Amino acid sequence: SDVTRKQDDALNPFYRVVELADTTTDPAIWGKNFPIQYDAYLRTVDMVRTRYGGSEAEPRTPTASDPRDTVSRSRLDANPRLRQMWAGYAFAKDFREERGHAFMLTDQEFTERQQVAKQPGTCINCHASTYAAMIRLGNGDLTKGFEVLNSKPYFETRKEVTHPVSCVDCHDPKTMQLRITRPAFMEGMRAYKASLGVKDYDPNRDATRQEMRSYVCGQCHVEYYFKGPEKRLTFPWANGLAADSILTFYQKDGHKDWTHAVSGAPVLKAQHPEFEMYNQGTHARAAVACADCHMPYTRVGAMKVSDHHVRSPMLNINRACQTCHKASEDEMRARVETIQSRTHTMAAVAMDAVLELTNDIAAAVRADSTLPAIARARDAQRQAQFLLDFVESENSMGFHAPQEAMRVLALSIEHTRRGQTLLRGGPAR
Amino acid sequence: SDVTRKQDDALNPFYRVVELADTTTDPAIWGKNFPIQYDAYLRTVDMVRTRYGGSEAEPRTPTASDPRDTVSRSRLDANPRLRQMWAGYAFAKDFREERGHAFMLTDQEFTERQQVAKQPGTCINCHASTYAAMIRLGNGDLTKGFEVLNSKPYFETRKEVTHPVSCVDCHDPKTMQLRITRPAFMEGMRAYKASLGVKDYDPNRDATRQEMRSYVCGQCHVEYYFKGPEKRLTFPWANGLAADSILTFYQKDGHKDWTHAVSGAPVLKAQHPEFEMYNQGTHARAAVACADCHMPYTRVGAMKVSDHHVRSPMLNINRACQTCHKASEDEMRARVETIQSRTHTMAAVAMDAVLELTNDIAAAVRADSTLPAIARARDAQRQAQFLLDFVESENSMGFHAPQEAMRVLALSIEHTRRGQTLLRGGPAR
Amino acid sequence: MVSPWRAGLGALPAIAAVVLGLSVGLGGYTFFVARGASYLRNDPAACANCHVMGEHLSAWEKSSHRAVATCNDCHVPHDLVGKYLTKLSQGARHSWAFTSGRFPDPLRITATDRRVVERNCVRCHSALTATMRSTDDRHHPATDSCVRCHASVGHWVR
Ligand code: HEC
Ligand code: HEC
Ligand code: HEC
Ligand code: HEC
Ligand code: HEC
Ligand code: HEC
Ligand code: HEC
Ligand code: HEC
Ligand code: HEC
Ligand code: HEC
Ligand code: HEC
Ligand code: HEC
Ligand code: HEC
Ligand code: HEC
Ligand SMILES: [Ca+2]
Ligand SMILES: [Ca+2]
Repeated sequence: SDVTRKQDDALNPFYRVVELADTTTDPAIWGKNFPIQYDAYLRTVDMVRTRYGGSEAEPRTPTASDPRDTVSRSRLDANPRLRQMWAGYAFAKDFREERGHAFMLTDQEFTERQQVAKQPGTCINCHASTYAAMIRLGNGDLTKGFEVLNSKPYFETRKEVTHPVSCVDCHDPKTMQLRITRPAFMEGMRAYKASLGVKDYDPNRDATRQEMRSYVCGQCHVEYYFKGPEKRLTFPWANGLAADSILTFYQKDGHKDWTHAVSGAPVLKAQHPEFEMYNQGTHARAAVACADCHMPYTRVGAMKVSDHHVRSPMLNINRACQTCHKASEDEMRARVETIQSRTHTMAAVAMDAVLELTNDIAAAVRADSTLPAIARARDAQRQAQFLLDFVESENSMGFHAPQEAMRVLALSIEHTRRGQTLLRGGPAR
Repeated sequence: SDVTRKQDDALNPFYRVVELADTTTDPAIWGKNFPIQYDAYLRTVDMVRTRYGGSEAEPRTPTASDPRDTVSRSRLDANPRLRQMWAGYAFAKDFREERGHAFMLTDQEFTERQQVAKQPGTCINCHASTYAAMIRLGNGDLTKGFEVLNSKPYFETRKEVTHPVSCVDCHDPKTMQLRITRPAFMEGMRAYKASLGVKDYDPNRDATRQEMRSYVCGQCHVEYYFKGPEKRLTFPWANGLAADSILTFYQKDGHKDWTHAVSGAPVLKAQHPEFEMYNQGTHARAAVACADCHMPYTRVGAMKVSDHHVRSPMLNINRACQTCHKASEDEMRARVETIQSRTHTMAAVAMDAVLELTNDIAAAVRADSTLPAIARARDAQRQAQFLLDFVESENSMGFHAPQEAMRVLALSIEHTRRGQTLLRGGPAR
Repeated sequence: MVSPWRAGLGALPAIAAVVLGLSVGLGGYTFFVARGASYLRNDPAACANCHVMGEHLSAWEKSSHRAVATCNDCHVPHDLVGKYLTKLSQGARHSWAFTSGRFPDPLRITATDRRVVERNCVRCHSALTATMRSTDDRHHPATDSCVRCHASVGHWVR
């Protein structure tokens, strides 16, 4: 900080037009003070495909029950085996490629997953600007507001919020410094750091600026579950952030997301563990942050600003990668796609395998449902499937931690193997 | 003084004392012209451990049949399951951690593998300074000399050579430029490049200097087999350099190294595929060469010379890595060991798995040796075992291509899974 | 922020070393042979008097800053006192290292000197980077270092 801070006496590059309160939610108001950031923020409506990311607009005719005029590509249609893997769960009904932040609220509200299951208010934590709502509902107490949010049904909570994630969720309006506004992240990090021997960790107090450039994203781009009848949003990090550490947590805890419709296994759904996977990679070791790649500095006139058009770095290789990497744009893209296509191919292998096991269990149940091996085989499926899903639902297709993603797939296949041999007993018949 | 000497040094890097012929083999003679390189070359007798590499001296009492007073650690004792994986093959008798170039000739001559099998002269290609011998035996024709070398029994060929790999094997004595002296590499690269559509490739004519800085190593640090009754040293690269491309080659070719003593499978032994694995990694993509890390430039006076003390870069992190990587030595070591320990752990999982399959096949044979699934299960073992061995015998413990090594292990487990389910037929008994 | 004065005081022993070196002869000899007086000038060649700096010189000649910043512009503080103190302390340390031959190879910038460099980045690029530096604070001490993204601007030795 002493290096670059306040060399110029009054470091105030922004001309403040309006006064911002701690809970000013409307980004347009912030935009009066910070028009460049606001303009870029609005561009998260853009939809452009990359080989394994970005998003592609599929036009649709708005209906009364779903007013959206575009959606993104269905990933269930792209890979129909996902319907088998998630058989019996809302995800088998509707699951789409994620797109820009501008869509987060509507995409959540109108996903068909809302129709097949009654969702709790907890969902809203990551799909809206909730900071002001929590403060309001908790009468100034953030954690209390969080609990109120979780406790209501989704469509009631929905009425408490208006905007997708907004300036106020990431920034302190006085200093524009980053801040953590999500109790689930604070609690998750506290548990994680405790497992490393660090007591009473508080990111808002203890994190470096560079860490904050990833932590603000880690509030949502993470694996989660709803804990207990209060449906408390919980990040399962008490044993560590790696896929198998999280699996260990769930194995101890016993939590299940649903019962698999084909095999009867008590299975888990992994969801967007970008933060956890990234943390296993070389970039995290080298202290490269999410914002470095997804919000790279951009020159606008005489200012260098963070690109608030959060998107795939493959659409912005020059700024996102080439300050650090001197290779050409094509070469950088080729490096990424090599990593991704290896992950993609192996994930397909692991999926074929676990679906085979799923069907094997179903066949075994049909043959003799009292077979003691069935319970153990179901547990193997639970583990194999969670590990595969951890990679499958992580949105960088392995890029955030190439070796680690492959390791998790190898472990998944190993659990499937174990399940299949368990079910069959010894060889040679 | 130091300063004035350094300024002089810069004027005349090499002072040629003796004239070198194309076939001068004795490195001591070259050492008259290039004392710095020669002194470093002699230091390859040093034995220092790293976490997963280097080597450790085990003292032994020389005997008439084996005059060595040290050997390196037995890898069979370190991991006794290797004896099961290689059951029926000479490797199950003696296999040690490799050490510096100075030992290559004696370690080959006195390995117990020589006692359990009659080895061909082909072995010598990579364990001695053979260039002059080939020219002599071929009457000036290198390829012919190579063929003569391959055709004799090992202990006859042994008499044709005196030194471990020497200056003449890597350098043109007139210009000191690197040169390829091994016909097996020329032929292997020709086949590999042809698979990419490049006709009649000749490394001595077509390679860049930077490529040569890896190619000279790729003459020996590669997977190989002895082709046909002439025992021609052959690199199986006609389908590509990746582990599964090489496996495809062997599957088409039908070559086997031995019949597994426990399962009767027609199995393959993979051996030190450093060059092939390295080629799948980010460093190769970024044109970082073997010599950059294993023979980094070193300041001697005013000169920068290549460190001819070829060894583990973990013993020389500052020079080997920090030209390119600004992280601290401890951090660089930690990055390497993280990658290696993941590989190490997964290789153990894959080994347990394939040994289970091996025993399953044996049990199946005992039960009913006419079972048709047995042949297919043996083929699965062959493939699983080769892929595992490819990572296991690659000497960087995954570092040369972290994601790729893990991918190959995942594929290995997948083949084992297939073999085990094949053998057992459907589930549910 | 470390004041130039505090940085200067830290360098005092080094100044003493130079003075002592000059009088005893060893340091003085190196300083002389290596044309040490030129250390105090602004010419990049002054640094490259020592061949160990040669690589950086030739890399700098190919860099984006060759026409706009010399070695001193980046590596020496630009307030008067800090400037000569740093030059003397670096000069003494480098002379001694050069003579004894004891230094890491490849060279590694020290934490102090890296701070000097980054202050200079900001000195020239103050306006441009004012926005990004506006979110620095004492709570989150590791500032966005320039070098972690722009390591190559002065010279790309790799
Ligand atoms: C070193 C650069 C880098 C860092 C650091 C990084 N990412 Fe990424 N991220 C990428 C790349 C490259 C992709 C693949 C984009 C593609 O396939 O189009 C990606 C993909 C994604 C995607 C899917 C994007 C899409 O277009 O569908 C999300 C979401 C994401 N990252 C979030 C994060 C989060 C959250 C963090 C920090 C915890 C993070 N990333 C850290 C480079 C990075
Ligand atoms: C409040 C929750 C939340 C926060 C905080 C958040 N994200 Fe997201 N992000 C989402 C949701 C939800 C989506 C998916 C929106 C959709 O598909 O409708 C998303 C989508 C994305 C995408 C995909 C864009 C595409 O084109 O596919 C990227 C990349 C991304 N986020 C990166 C980040 C980064 C980097 C940060 C931190 C600087 C961050 N996010 C912070 C919730 C969040
Ligand atoms: C911990 C944060 C978090 C919670 C809680 C959360 N989401 Fe999301 N959601 C995200 C992020 C991040 C993305 C973008 C990445 C992705 O799609 O994988 C996303 C994407 C989505 C999408 C668009 C992609 C798709 O899956 O079709 C929908 C719809 C969605 N969420 C619905 C929900 C619903 C319904 C709930 C509650 C049951 C919920 N979300 C709870 C963070 C969260
Ligand atoms: C998902 C998180 C997120 C949201 C939402 C967000 N920002 Fe930021 N913003 C960041 C990050 C990360 C930085 C870099 C901060 C740092 O390095 O200290 C940043 C930096 C800034 C800065 C400092 C200058 C710069 O560009 O680096 C301003 C001003 C700013 N944001 C304004 C806004 C405004 C206005 C909005 C709403 C329209 C907004 N931000 C929404 C994450 C966010
Ligand atoms: C702020 C600096 C920075 C940015 C931005 C950055 N990288 Fe990196 N990258 C690194 C560092 C540091 C390493 C580790 C190796 C090293 O020290 O050079 C690395 C390693 C890699 C590797 C090696 C494989 C791996 O994951 O371990 C790839 C591939 C890569 N980066 C691609 C990218 C791409 C693509 C982008 C842009 C989306 C990107 N990087 C953005 C600094 C960065
Ligand atoms: C980017 C650096 C780098 C490159 C390039 C590289 N290596 Fe390595 N190599 C390593 C590291 C690091 C290890 C692990 C050493 C250890 O564990 O002590 C290693 C290990 C080895 C080992 C085992 C060494 C021992 O001490 O037991 C051999 C043999 C080897 N490499 C040969 C090669 C060959 C041949 C090439 C080129 C085809 C190559 N390497 C390219 C860094 C590199
Ligand atoms: C003529 C064959 C040959 C060539 C050419 C060759 N090597 Fe080797 N290398 C060997 C053999 C054989 C050994 C093992 C010697 C032993 O264990 O007795 C070895 C061992 C090594 C080791 C292990 C040292 C240790 O401490 O464990 C490294 C590292 C290595 N070589 C790197 C290289 C590099 C880099 C090159 C090219 C610059 C190269 N080699 C060229 C045959 C060769
Ligand atoms: C294509 C080159 C090549 C050929 C042919 C070759 N070697 Fe090697 N050998 C190497 C390299 C490289 C190493 C060091 C790397 C390692 O040990 O994995 C090595 C290591 C060894 C070692 C020391 C480590 C150990 O395995 O105990 C012995 C002994 C050895 N070889 C014996 C032989 C014998 C016997 C033959 C013939 C049957 C042979 N080699 C053929 C390249 C070769
Ligand atoms: C295993 C291969 C190998 C062996 C054996 C070998 N060298 Fe080298 N040598 C290299 C490589 C690689 C370079 C770097 C060449 C380049 O970059 O073009 C090199 C470079 C040199 C150079 C050029 C200056 C320098 O240091 O970069 C000299 C002189 C030299 N070697 C002398 C010798 C002498 C003398 C011997 C025998 C004592 C010898 N070499 C043995 C691989 C080898
Ligand atoms: C001549 C340059 C050079 C040398 C020497 C070098 N590296 Fe690298 N390294 C790179 C480049 C280039 C990348 C790719 C990412 C990038 O562009 O920064 C990389 C990537 C890496 C990565 C990311 C993971 C991967 O393998 O994809 C690690 C870890 C790494 N290097 C470690 C090392 C270590 C350890 C050494 C020394 C034994 C070393 N490197 C020597 C240039 C080098
Ligand atoms: C007397 C010979 C000599 C001269 C003249 C010289 N250097 Fe150095 N320099 C060295 C030596 C030797 C080292 C290694 C010292 C160490 O790392 O301890 C070094 C290291 C450095 C370092 C990295 C270590 C550190 O202190 O941060 C920098 C930066 C540097 N020099 C810059 C310069 C600049 C700028 C100039 C000209 C103003 C210059 N040098 C002139 C010999 C010299
Ligand atoms: C535009 C700014 C700039 C200029 C001009 C510049 N340097 Fe540097 N120099 C740097 C930076 C930044 C670093 C630190 C690099 C790092 O930490 O990765 C550095 C580091 C060094 C080092 C230490 C080696 C290292 O990589 O840590 C030496 C030596 C050095 N510079 C010498 C010189 C010499 C000699 C000149 C003039 C020919 C020069 N520099 C010109 C910015 C500059
Ligand atoms: C003596 C003044 C001076 C110093 C010191 C200086 N720069 Fe610059 N820099 C310039 C000028 C002038 C330009 C030309 C472009 C412009 O008009 O801004 C420039 C251009 C740049 C550019 C754009 C060109 C490129 O290389 O991508 C970057 C980035 C940059 N500087 C970063 C730095 C960093 C980082 C440092 C410190 C390590 C630094 N500069 C030190 C004066 C300086
Ligand atoms: C996280 C990465 C990152 C950090 C940290 C960073 N920069 Fe940059 N910088 C960039 C990127 C990316 C660009 C290119 C912006 C563009 O092309 O629009 C850039 C551009 C620049 C430019 C050139 C603008 C132009 O186009 O003329 C200068 C000068 C510069 N940076 C100076 C600095 C200084 C000084 C610091 C430290 C205070 C710094 N940077 C820190 C990523 C970074
Ligand atoms: Ca997307
Ligand atoms: Ca070794």
